[in-house]
Amino acid sequence: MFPFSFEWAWDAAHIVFMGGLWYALSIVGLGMTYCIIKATIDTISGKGGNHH
Amino acid sequence: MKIDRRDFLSLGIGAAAGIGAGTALSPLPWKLIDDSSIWSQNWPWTPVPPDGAVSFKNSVCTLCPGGCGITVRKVEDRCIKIEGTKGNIVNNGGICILGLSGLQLLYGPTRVKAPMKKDGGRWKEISWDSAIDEIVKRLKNIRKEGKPESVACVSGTDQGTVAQLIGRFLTAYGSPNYIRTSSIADSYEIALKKLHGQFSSIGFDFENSDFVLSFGSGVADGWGSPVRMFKANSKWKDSKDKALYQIESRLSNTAAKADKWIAIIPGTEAILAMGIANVIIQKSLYKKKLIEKYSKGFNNFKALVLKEYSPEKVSKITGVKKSEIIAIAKKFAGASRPVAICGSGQGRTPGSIFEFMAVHALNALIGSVNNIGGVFSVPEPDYIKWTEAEKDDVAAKGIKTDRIDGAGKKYPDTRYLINRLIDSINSTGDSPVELLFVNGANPCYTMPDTENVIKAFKKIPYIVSFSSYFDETTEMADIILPNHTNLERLEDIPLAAGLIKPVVGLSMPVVEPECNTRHIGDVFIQMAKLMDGNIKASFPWNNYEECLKKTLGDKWDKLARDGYWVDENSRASRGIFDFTPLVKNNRNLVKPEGKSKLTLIPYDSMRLTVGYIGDPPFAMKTVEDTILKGNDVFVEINPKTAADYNLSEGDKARLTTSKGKAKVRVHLYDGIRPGIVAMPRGLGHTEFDEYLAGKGENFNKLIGPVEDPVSGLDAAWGIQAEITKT
Amino acid sequence: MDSALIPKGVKRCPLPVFAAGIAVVGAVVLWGVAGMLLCWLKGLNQTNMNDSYGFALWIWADLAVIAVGGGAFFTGFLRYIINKEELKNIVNFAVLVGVNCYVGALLILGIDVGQPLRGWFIFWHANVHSMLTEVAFCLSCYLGVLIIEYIPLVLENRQIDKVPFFHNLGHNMHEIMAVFAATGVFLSCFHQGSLGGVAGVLFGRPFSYREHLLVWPWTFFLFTWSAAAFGPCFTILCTKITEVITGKKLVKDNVIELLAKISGWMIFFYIIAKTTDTWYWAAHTAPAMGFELNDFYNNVLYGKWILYAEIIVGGFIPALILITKAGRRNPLLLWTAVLLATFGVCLNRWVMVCQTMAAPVLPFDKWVLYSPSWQEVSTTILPVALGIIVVSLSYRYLPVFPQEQELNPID
Amino acid sequence: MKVDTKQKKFGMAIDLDKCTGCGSCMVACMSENNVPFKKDETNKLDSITWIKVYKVTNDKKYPDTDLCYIPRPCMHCDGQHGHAPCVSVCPAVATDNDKSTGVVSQIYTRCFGCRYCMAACPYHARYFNWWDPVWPEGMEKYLSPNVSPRMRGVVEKCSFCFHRYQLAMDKAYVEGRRELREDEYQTSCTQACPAGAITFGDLNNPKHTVHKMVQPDNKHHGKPKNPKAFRLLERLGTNAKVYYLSDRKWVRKLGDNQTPNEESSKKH
Repeated sequence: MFPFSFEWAWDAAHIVFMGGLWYALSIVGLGMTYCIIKATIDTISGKGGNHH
Repeated sequence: MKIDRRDFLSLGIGAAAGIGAGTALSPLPWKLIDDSSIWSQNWPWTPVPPDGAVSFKNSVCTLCPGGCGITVRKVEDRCIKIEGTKGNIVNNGGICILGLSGLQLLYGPTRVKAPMKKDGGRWKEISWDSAIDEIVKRLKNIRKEGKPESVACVSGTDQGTVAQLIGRFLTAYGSPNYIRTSSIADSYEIALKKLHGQFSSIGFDFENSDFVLSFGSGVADGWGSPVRMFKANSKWKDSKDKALYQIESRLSNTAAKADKWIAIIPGTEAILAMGIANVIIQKSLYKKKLIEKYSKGFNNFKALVLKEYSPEKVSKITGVKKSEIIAIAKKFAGASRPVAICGSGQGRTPGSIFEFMAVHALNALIGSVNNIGGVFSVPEPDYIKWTEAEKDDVAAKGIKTDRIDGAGKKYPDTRYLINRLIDSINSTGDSPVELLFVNGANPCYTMPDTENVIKAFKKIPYIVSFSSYFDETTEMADIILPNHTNLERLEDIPLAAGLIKPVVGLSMPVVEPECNTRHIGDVFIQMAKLMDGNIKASFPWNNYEECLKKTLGDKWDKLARDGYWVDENSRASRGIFDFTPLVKNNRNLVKPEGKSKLTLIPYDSMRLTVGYIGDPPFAMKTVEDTILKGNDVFVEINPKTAADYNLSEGDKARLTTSKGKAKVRVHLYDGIRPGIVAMPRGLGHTEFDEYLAGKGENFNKLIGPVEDPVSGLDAAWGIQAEITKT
Repeated sequence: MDSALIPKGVKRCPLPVFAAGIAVVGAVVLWGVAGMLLCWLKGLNQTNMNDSYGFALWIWADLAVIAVGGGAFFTGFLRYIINKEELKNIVNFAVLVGVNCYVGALLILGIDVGQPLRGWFIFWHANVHSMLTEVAFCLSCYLGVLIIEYIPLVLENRQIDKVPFFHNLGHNMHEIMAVFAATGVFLSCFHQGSLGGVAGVLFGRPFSYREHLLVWPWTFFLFTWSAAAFGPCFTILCTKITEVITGKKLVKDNVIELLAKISGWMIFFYIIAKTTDTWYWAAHTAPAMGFELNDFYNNVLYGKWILYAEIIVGGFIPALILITKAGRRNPLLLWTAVLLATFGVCLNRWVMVCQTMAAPVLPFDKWVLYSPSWQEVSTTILPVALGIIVVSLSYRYLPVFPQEQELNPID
Repeated sequence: MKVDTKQKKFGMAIDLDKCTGCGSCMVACMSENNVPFKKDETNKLDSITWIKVYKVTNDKKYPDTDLCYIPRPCMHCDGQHGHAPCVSVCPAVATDNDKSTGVVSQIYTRCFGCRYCMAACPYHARYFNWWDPVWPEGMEKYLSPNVSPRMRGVVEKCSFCFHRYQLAMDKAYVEGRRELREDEYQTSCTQACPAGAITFGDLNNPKHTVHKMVQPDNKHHGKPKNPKAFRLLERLGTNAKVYYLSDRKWVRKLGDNQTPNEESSKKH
């Protein structure tokens, strides 16, 4: 999974497979991070909620 | 500040999320995950074998009469593995399944761990001193009563110093009743005695044979010395000019290895042998000069064979085609170093002497007796040269009484008749045997009509077992003096299984005794010393080791070094071959008991031990699921016969003979003559461990002894049976 | 009692009735948990699996739930990528069903492996050549995506939505849902495909082995396709079941019909591809390995009927019903079609797992049949029961069906 | 000192005409490799036997029936590109086809028991530990320290007694050698076989008996050039390193599947 695992090899298979995986994970991770940060900013700036 | 439900909810969720995230980001989960992989390989119930210095110890395997050299690999004081000794005269590196499983016997749960005494039906541990005291007291009493002949011994062998020590003890004590369990060795001995006029064992020069005509001998199923036979068989396979013909009603492993399988009607092998002799004589294919010079009674034999055994007649009786009989005869006579052998399966039960003589006559006709590639009469190894045991009056009188088993009387050439022992105990009110020693034998499992055998053993007032394992006979005993196992003891092992020279192997202790056991040789020397007078005087040795070393003399060094010693000076006895006994006993066949339509025969397999030791767990693991499934044993039956009885594969059925019945399952097998039911030997133990006991049925329960008219030995090869679907 | 949590404008049964229902299903869950604990504590000897059946009921269940759970990614794909606006009315439910399917699959995998404590080795020591590695990675990542897709729905709960942060978070997640959905589709394509590859790469098993395109055997594509095709049918089936249980119409017919039509055509083309694949395999792939079609179907249980059942009964028939307007509009036929379709795809997964194990390969091998132990059955039902509970809770407290209010006005 | 870097390819040739089905190989393997046993081993579908002896018949009626035993260790497949069917599927790299020896290994502590490799192996050479191994009290004394006892829930299989290779190599290194003699590395079953039916050695070494016996054609994935030699399921492309020899045609034919069409077209 990581380049420091001993079965890791810098071959096409690892690069493509793990590349795809880390790519997808990054998108999901960054997407969620974005949502959470934006939601925090929105909340601080007083947006949202139905009590105002 | 008022906390409403909404705040509470968000606080709760927030706290939970915080704790969750905090834990997830801490090293804790990583540590736990990492630990999990370590835990899962260190469960305390998975043993971790300790490492240490490796050593190898040589010995001779005594688990069967084969006498293979074994090399035990050790780590520190633990035996790790048993391997065949490279360069050994018998097995040269190869080893059989039982020998390989030896460590499971050594370290197994079936060991008798200390001297035991039966107390109210239960075994109780006692000390060696009190055990031996008790026996000696009894021995003294019996002797005082003037019935020394009522002490007997049943043993798996009568050769070697241990057997001789026991024999010597009995002689000095005053009993002639040393009884060896029977096998084809008896049949061959008697046949050779009759035909050659001399007492000797049989030896086969298989390594040099180019044609082997086997009358049911399982050369690839454990006959003879199994590993040696496998090696010989492979040798025959290596050469296109060598061949093995197997005459047997079932496609055994041997028949499958053979170049030709002749599916004969069981029990008619002798007739076929005579038929082959007919063709050989008719076509003048025999060695005329040899016969003229070294035989007598040939003309009578010739006349008999020509008159009664024409291929047509023989074909009718044996079910073998006439053309086939002629072809076999031609092949046999045409080979340059042919040999004919007999003794069915592993040869654990004696056969018809008429058959043994007929088959041996084939060897004589073709010049294969005492000739390269043929059969040899081998004298017993002659190295135990003790002075005769001293006899006092009691002993001198006792030793002259008739043997309880009647051997040597009605059948002068028969030395031991264990089947008659059972009868003579059961046929009288009080057992003629007061005290019985049992060593290296398990008659309560291995003898036919087991129920009857057990009945007899129950009548014997006092039984001393020397078994290292809890076997069926030991369970019948009153006291157990457990011997060291084969890996723990020193013993000379004369090899009886068909070598052409007398060979003695040396079983060496490869490991310190695992349990509180004692060498049987030491026990007898000790008992002798506790007895008075002549018995004590007959045993001048301090212990068994001293006895053995003194007995072996200058052979000791060679034995200790190589593990075996070959008596190169021994010469095959070159007597005249006398056809007369054969003619005299013409058609003295052994017929199966009963009147049913089917014939039940046993079969032997390397994977199921049939001797006095039960199958160890490893060997049991290799038993096929068409032989044993759960606790059910399968009998083999031809699909055609099965159809007659409305049986299909796997059906449960009841097998009934005049001796008993057994629950079995049915395995349809094309490789068996129609009308025959074949059942494996070696199952149906009631003792030993949970890996063996209670699995399958004991064939011996279903068959009874049938006396061979020539030798008096039990030579039953099968029994009529009925099978019904249940 | 719990009225504050129930979405506005909809009616729910009284809490005790609901609780009673949950209790019944909860009993089944307990049965499943018992089986699960036995397997974990005593080991897999609790199952009827053996050395010939290393893959059995559980792996089938995994493949089947992932296949029928494919409705989530494909509906998501149609809704967020192709922008089939109508499907917003069912996508929530599709995602909910999907979450359950995937959680169930992972749970079963957690029981199925012999050393669950080392389960993480599949990630840590990943062998990138193994289809199972691909499955594990994509499956767990996609489950993450599904949860992300499900979270906004949870945040719409009346009480949670009142919290500004959660409201904003839900809103923001909705905004970029297409990104997540696209990632989900990407991951789904691969894990559905690799599940197909699991059997397709087995060149020691001529029954399931298929020729490759690039690094993937044909089953890779067939599995992805069949999940996309049959998944929506299962979504419809679940919707219909929910409607029966709640006694309410929850999704408008046009939505169902649209999904049914798309699913129908997908199945139609899939089943043609599957037929072609079967023919090619029977005529070329298997004979090259020494087998003819009959060798794979000469067993009492595994006869040719299974092939017809899969392709015709579970393939062509539902496809033809769904692609015809009259068919998908007729409630009885629609029910028949979605049931047959679900059956068809499950049978396909069964065949690819269990028949692969059962069929002899060595010339002297025999067919090996197997029936699961109760521990296997209970642990297989466990995620279904859990799923029912999760769906029930979601339905009760979340606005799963946007059209419910409109279709079931409260006076 | 000359260092031979040539790759080894350890393999086996089993003479089926010599094999008597005695079962020594199975027990030699069990005792060498600490294979556990249970009270009932008659269900062969959960009975661990790294080398298993199959019994096959020619399916002919009495008295033309013939039978043959086929000992089946792990075939240590090379596949078409160095991938054994089982090796490429293992998700956790718990099994490996060692390039320098050709031995397909199994790392018990790495295996997490998914059994995908078992599904992949057409020879049923892989076995799962459905139970914790339990030895009767005292019997664990004979366990060898060279092979670790397995825990439940992992897959195990024949390793060509690889620990013997390692021990032999250790010894050779100490003695300043980098190459083993043919007899220095032999599997336990080969050593024990009383019929001498098993030959083990380096298939890449023309001096080794096993090479001479089967004459592997490395240009064609090791296909034997000896017409009497064959491999099980040759056509699947598993490229096994275990070869069989028999003079009997029906036995050789039983080594692989043929469709009825091929058989009839061969006849004409």
